[in-house]
Amino acid sequence: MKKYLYFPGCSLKGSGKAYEESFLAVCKALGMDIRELEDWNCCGATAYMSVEETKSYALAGRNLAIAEREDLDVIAPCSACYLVLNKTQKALKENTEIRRKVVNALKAGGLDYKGTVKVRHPLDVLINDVGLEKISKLIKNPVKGLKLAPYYGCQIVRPYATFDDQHDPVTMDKLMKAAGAECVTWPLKTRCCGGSLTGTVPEVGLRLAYIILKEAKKRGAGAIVTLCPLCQFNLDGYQGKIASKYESVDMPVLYFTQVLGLAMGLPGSELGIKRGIISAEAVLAGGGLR
Amino acid sequence: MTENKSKKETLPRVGFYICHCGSNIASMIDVLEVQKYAAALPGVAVSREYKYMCSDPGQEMIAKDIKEHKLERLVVAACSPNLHEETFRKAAAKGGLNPFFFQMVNIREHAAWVHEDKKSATEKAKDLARAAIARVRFHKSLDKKRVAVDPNVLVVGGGIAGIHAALTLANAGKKVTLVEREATIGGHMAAFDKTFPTLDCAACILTPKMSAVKSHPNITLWTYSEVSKVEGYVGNYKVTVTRKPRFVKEDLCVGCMECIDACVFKEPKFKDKFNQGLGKRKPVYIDFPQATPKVVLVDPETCIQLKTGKCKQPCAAACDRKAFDFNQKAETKELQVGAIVLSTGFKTYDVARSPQYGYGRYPGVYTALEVERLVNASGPTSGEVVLRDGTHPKAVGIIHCVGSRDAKTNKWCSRVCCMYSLKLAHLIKEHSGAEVYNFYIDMRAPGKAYEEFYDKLLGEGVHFIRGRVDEVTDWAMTPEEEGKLVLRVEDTLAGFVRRIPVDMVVLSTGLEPQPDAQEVRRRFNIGCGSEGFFQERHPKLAPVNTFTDGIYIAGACQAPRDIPDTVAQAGAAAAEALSLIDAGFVELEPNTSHIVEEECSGCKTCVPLCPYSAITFDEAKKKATINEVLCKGCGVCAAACPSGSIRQNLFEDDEIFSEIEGVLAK
Amino acid sequence: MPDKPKVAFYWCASCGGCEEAVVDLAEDILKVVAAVDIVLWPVAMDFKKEDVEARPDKSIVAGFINGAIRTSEQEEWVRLLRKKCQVIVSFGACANSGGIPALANQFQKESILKYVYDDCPSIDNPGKIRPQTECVDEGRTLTLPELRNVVRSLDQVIDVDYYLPGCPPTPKIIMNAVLALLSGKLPPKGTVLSPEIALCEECKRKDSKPADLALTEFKRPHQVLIDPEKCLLAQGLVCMGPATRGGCEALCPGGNMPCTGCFGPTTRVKDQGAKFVSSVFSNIAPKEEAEIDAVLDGIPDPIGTFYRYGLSKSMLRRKLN
Amino acid sequence: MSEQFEPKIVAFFCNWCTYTAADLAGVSRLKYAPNARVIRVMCSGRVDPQFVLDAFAKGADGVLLGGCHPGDCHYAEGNYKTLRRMRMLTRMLKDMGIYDGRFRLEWISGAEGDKVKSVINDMTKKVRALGPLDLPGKFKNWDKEIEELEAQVNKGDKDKEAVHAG
Amino acid sequence: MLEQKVKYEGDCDKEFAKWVTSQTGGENLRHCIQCGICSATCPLSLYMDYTPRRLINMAREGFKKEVLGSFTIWLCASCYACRVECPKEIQVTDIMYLLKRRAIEEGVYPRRFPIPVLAREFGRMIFMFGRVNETLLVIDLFLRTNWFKFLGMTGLGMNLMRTGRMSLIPETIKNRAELRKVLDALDADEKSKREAVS
Repeated sequence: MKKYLYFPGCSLKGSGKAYEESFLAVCKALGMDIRELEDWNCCGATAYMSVEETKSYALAGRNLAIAEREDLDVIAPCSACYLVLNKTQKALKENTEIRRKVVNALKAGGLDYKGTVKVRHPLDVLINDVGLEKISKLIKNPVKGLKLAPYYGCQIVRPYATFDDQHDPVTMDKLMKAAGAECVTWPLKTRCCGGSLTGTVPEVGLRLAYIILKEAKKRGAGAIVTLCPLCQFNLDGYQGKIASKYESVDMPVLYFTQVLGLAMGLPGSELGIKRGIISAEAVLAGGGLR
Repeated sequence: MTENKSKKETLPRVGFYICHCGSNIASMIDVLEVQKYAAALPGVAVSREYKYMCSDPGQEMIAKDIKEHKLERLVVAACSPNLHEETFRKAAAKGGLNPFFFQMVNIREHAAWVHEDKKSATEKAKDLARAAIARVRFHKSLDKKRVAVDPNVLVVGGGIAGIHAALTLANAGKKVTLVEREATIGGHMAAFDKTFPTLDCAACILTPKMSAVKSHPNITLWTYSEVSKVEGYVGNYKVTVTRKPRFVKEDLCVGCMECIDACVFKEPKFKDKFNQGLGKRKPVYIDFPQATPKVVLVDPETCIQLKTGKCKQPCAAACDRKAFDFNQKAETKELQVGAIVLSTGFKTYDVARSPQYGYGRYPGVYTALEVERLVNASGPTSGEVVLRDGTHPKAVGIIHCVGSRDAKTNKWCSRVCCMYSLKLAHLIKEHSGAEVYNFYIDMRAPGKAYEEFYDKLLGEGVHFIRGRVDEVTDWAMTPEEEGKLVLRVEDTLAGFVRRIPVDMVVLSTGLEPQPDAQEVRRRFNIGCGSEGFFQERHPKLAPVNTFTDGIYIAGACQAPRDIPDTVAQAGAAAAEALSLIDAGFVELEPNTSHIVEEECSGCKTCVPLCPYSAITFDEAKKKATINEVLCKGCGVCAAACPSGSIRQNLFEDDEIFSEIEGVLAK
Repeated sequence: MPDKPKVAFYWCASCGGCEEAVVDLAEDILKVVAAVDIVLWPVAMDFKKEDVEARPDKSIVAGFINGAIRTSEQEEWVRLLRKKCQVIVSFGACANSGGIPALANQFQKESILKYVYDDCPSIDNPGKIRPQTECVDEGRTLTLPELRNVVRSLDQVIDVDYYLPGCPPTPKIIMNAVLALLSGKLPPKGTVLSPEIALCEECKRKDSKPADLALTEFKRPHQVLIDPEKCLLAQGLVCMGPATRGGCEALCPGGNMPCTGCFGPTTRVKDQGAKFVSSVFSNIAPKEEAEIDAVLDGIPDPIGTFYRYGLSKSMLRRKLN
Repeated sequence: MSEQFEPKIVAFFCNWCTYTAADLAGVSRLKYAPNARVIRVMCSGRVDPQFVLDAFAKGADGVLLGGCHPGDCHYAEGNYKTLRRMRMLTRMLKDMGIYDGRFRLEWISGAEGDKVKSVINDMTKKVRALGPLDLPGKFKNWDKEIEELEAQVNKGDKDKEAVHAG
Repeated sequence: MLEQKVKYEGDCDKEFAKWVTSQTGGENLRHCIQCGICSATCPLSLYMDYTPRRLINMAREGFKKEVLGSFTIWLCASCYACRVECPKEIQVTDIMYLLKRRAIEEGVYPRRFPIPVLAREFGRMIFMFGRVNETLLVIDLFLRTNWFKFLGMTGLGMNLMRTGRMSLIPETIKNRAELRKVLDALDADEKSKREAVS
């Protein structure tokens, strides 16, 4: 089976622990050979782009350079990391000036980058490399009766929608259905959750999160399932404030890897189920799960 | 002017003329310098510059010089030979010189207009002039071959363009064959309800022309047929047409439609293409009451007899004319024509490519063409605006530019979608009394009485919101949005974003080339622009001509265009065809190739190279020969002849080698 | 004895085959010998340069020179002969267009010397000694001819009156030429003494050539069992016949070998290789670049194949450095 | 000379596509490098490899050949014949020391005036970087090696006596 | 208080427009047909003082002061919806980035938005540790901007603590020297550029 490098990014080591735990657990269960990128550094996210353009490229560049030594695909579960690494990849390919600067800078650090690394998202890998067929085989206790609102957020499909549709992505839906869950159809799959604004300009961010939570509930979802630590944080972490500003939604927000793990029969403790601020216990119980 | 004393008597006497073209050339090229330079070149007897060489005085000057200075060759440096080569050949002839002792130098399109440095542009002009002067020495006296033109014409495509072109030609007494792919002529226009800006009903103005086609003694109408092959050349085209089987004998059927009633399917249950799938039809059907020819046809996909062979065939029984023939096969016909008019029309943009507008996902979303049928009295709802779910819309949004003015779909403006959106806005309002919102980017109403029509709509209280709609969604933010389709758009004139709930959305789709435009243009050996519409010979001066003589284009196959312009263009195409036919003959460029028999070793290299089978191998002489009437003068054989035994007139080796040396020798 | 017309034979960079060709005239040679007085023929008799120099200018009726020109000595000799002869006949492919020796024009002089004197596996030259053009020995200056960087055809060095094509010219065309000279019925200067029509005209296989070759691969003679009747091009062999002047009566195709073009092109063609390429490759089957390249790969050495006898007279003359 | 080297490019354009495109570029007033000299042929298939070699031999620094896109030839298949020949010619040029950048085959349709501009600009830039080819000059230099002797022989000086080994 | 809305040509800075189009991402600026789909698709345009469309037009007309002073650029959450929808393939998101950078350079941005502060802190933290610790970042951010807000957030803090999603020890990379060399090299490159210009 193919080998992969894993780029966690800062969030998966912090607020997104559950994502890392569940993702790695699922990979293990699928028998994937996956190794954390050695001495990786922060990708720069979107914030840094607005301070220093070339520096943020160089930051991502360092990771790519390290990865290139191994000549393996890099899996970046965090949407921001996925976008930034891909964006850097593209910039280095297409913009000679940026390439010159960044490559020289990397050389100064004793690094070298040719531009051969492929940066991929877990969804892409699970669907296109592992394959639904194999995954379905490993579904021990399908999460019957669990009604989910698959929420992709922005930066996975935009602007570099390499493996899914920009307007109506479906890869996560497929996985969730394979896990036995039911998926609501709703138009907010890729609408922005507020990103870092929720922290910096709460009055704005909260509303965006609220809109998404409300619509999901309206469509009858028992939980939102997502693939981005920041989305999860915004939708899960701020429900308290949302309750006091708008109304209480009480909507658990899971990572798709958690649902997949449960369906594969992995214990919730290994999947960080309890790390949700809005508890998913009740919903999952409904889905015949503990 | 300058007389060149030091010219060698051995060289033919060349007259060189350079044109200022007003300031077009003179502003970037030092005309006098080039004129002086040329005067000093060997063999140049006369060298002159003039403001407008193509003008009558200019041509007179040439003719006069030829006589007075005994010129044996002529070189004119001016614009592109594609524009004025003929002009100066005539001038040469007027002076008594064989027109092919002439060479043109293109210093306008290829130099003056495309360079910014006068010095280098002038140098380039000198080089090109020197090359032409060197080359023209080798020119030979040639004659244009005359071939008779077949007076018959083929019109391909039976939309309003084809219909008008065919009638114009037929009324002029020409025999016309009109070939249409569908079972009836009429094209898109037949599906329209009203036409902008006059709002007269499409059928009322179209159907008389359709029946005129059918009944015209000079028109042969072949519907349900396609051109499969085209051979020959201007004035003498051989065309092969494939006629698909209708399983009904066209000459016997009178269109009584008894068979349709008799069909084993009691109720129509198959998608009705003519009504954009909004209505249903039976396996045996006729597109619409005024279909021309009024002949039923059987759809092999759905007819039980044709699929299984096990049907009682009540249709056939019901036909007292015994017109049914379930064994009918496709037949191929051949015809000889002198000219061809292509009016193959357009295709509307496939809205599936814009999923954000929810077509197919939300039943309330329609394409403009569907709405044309919906508001049409003879349409599936008899003109009542009823939605797929049976309700009547209270608010309707019309989105302009769907699949137009967008790098992700089609870059071009579809030209008609503003106007037909206004028309549909009016009709919907009239038929349903709903609130109508038009979402446009720019309002384009440049035609006669078009702006007035826009003004009328404004007066009717239709909302006009300037902004491109982002998406059509059923996601409600407010109570009044519940259960509605919400359009999110920036009202760019107000400067803020609006969400507008409606019951019905109309997608004003753009116009595209026919999906098979590429194959068709290759079949007829014409060009396409980058966007895929047929390429006219000149955007302004030859809008209905193509680069292949004798083939003309009309209507939306050349670019998006409305009915008035289409009809005008169809008339123009017919006129071009007429002027070709009534001349009675065409003169072929003499740039054909010939084989020098005593030099040919009979190696046959050239034989397979000719795409027109103009080269044959004479088994008796064991040498190849070229039929100069079939030869179109590409010169491939001349380039390939391994013993240099093939010459192409006007492009002989000596001529090209001297031209090469000419542009390089300093 | 009566004063018979004097003729001279000389050889430059050549294999000696052309000399053989003269001998191949068989008994006809006797007629020639009887008719003329040979005043120079290094391959057969002993003459010294002084003897020739001593003769008055234009005292020799005809000089037949074979071989390409690539050393200073050859230049000296041919210039001398140009002085002494009324008519100079360029004899054979090497003199006409450089011939096989001209293939050296694909390399730099230095690389050739280096190979011959240093790198060639069969050479034993530890001191890496190279011959010098000049050295002093017992007070006498000895010189060796200079090796030129460019191999030239005869007419690139001196003015030539007639050309006899071929590697070597066939007895028949030699005899015709000699008789023409003796009878004084001379064609216009610069004429190539051979038909102005390509070889296919004379080829026995001509009729077996299909109209459309549509070749999908090229083979080399050792790779196929050659059909003795069928057109060789049609068998996928590179036969230069269509681009080569006739006159040899298709000897090679007759001997089941493709024509390699030694007679050179017709006068209507300036560059034999380019013209042949133009003809034969127009007719190969594929349309896709990759497929086309695959067919071209069947010809590993295009220059050596299409310019085997003519590199000196090709439009580019030699490889650039 | 101090000013930068301006390459001479000979361009063979087919009448129906590339030549027309060049006209279109003119009508659209697109500006491009003045280095190319266009020679008009009816079809790129008329271009004999000899023309390309001759252009180089007569002093061209680059040769550009423009035809209709594959499948679009006004004469059905002329451009395929061109493609086949020129693929081989390119190999031969390489063997003779004239590298890819100097000879170029481009498909430019009648509608692609902008492509005429970009191709000519790009080729001019690249050939300028390659520097002059100047075959006529090279031919002269090559022949220097025989001129000296020619001179001697012509003035017929006898005193220089050469002794040849073998 | 009435404010005059007329703009004089003197009010705009054509160089600024040129600068924007010269930046990576700004190339297509001039092709905008003002269709407004960027604003329509933007989830935040409802809070912006100028919609993205208006900002684009102001930028290409050179209204530097208004553009750099607008909330709009700070409210962009870089969700790239506009970039995907734009019929003229204008890279709106990247234009927002380059405008933010310019605004920070020139020290002009609305005080009430702490985004620049966050961005700078983010950068500083990366420079120090190579990785970012969200918790510290957030605390740091609020301490520098708005105490009150921070208190408002403590509830969330507790929750994060409870679910073990918050740590107060910054993660660091081993090879910090290497990373620093890389970033310094870029500063040097910039510096040499400026000197070359002046």
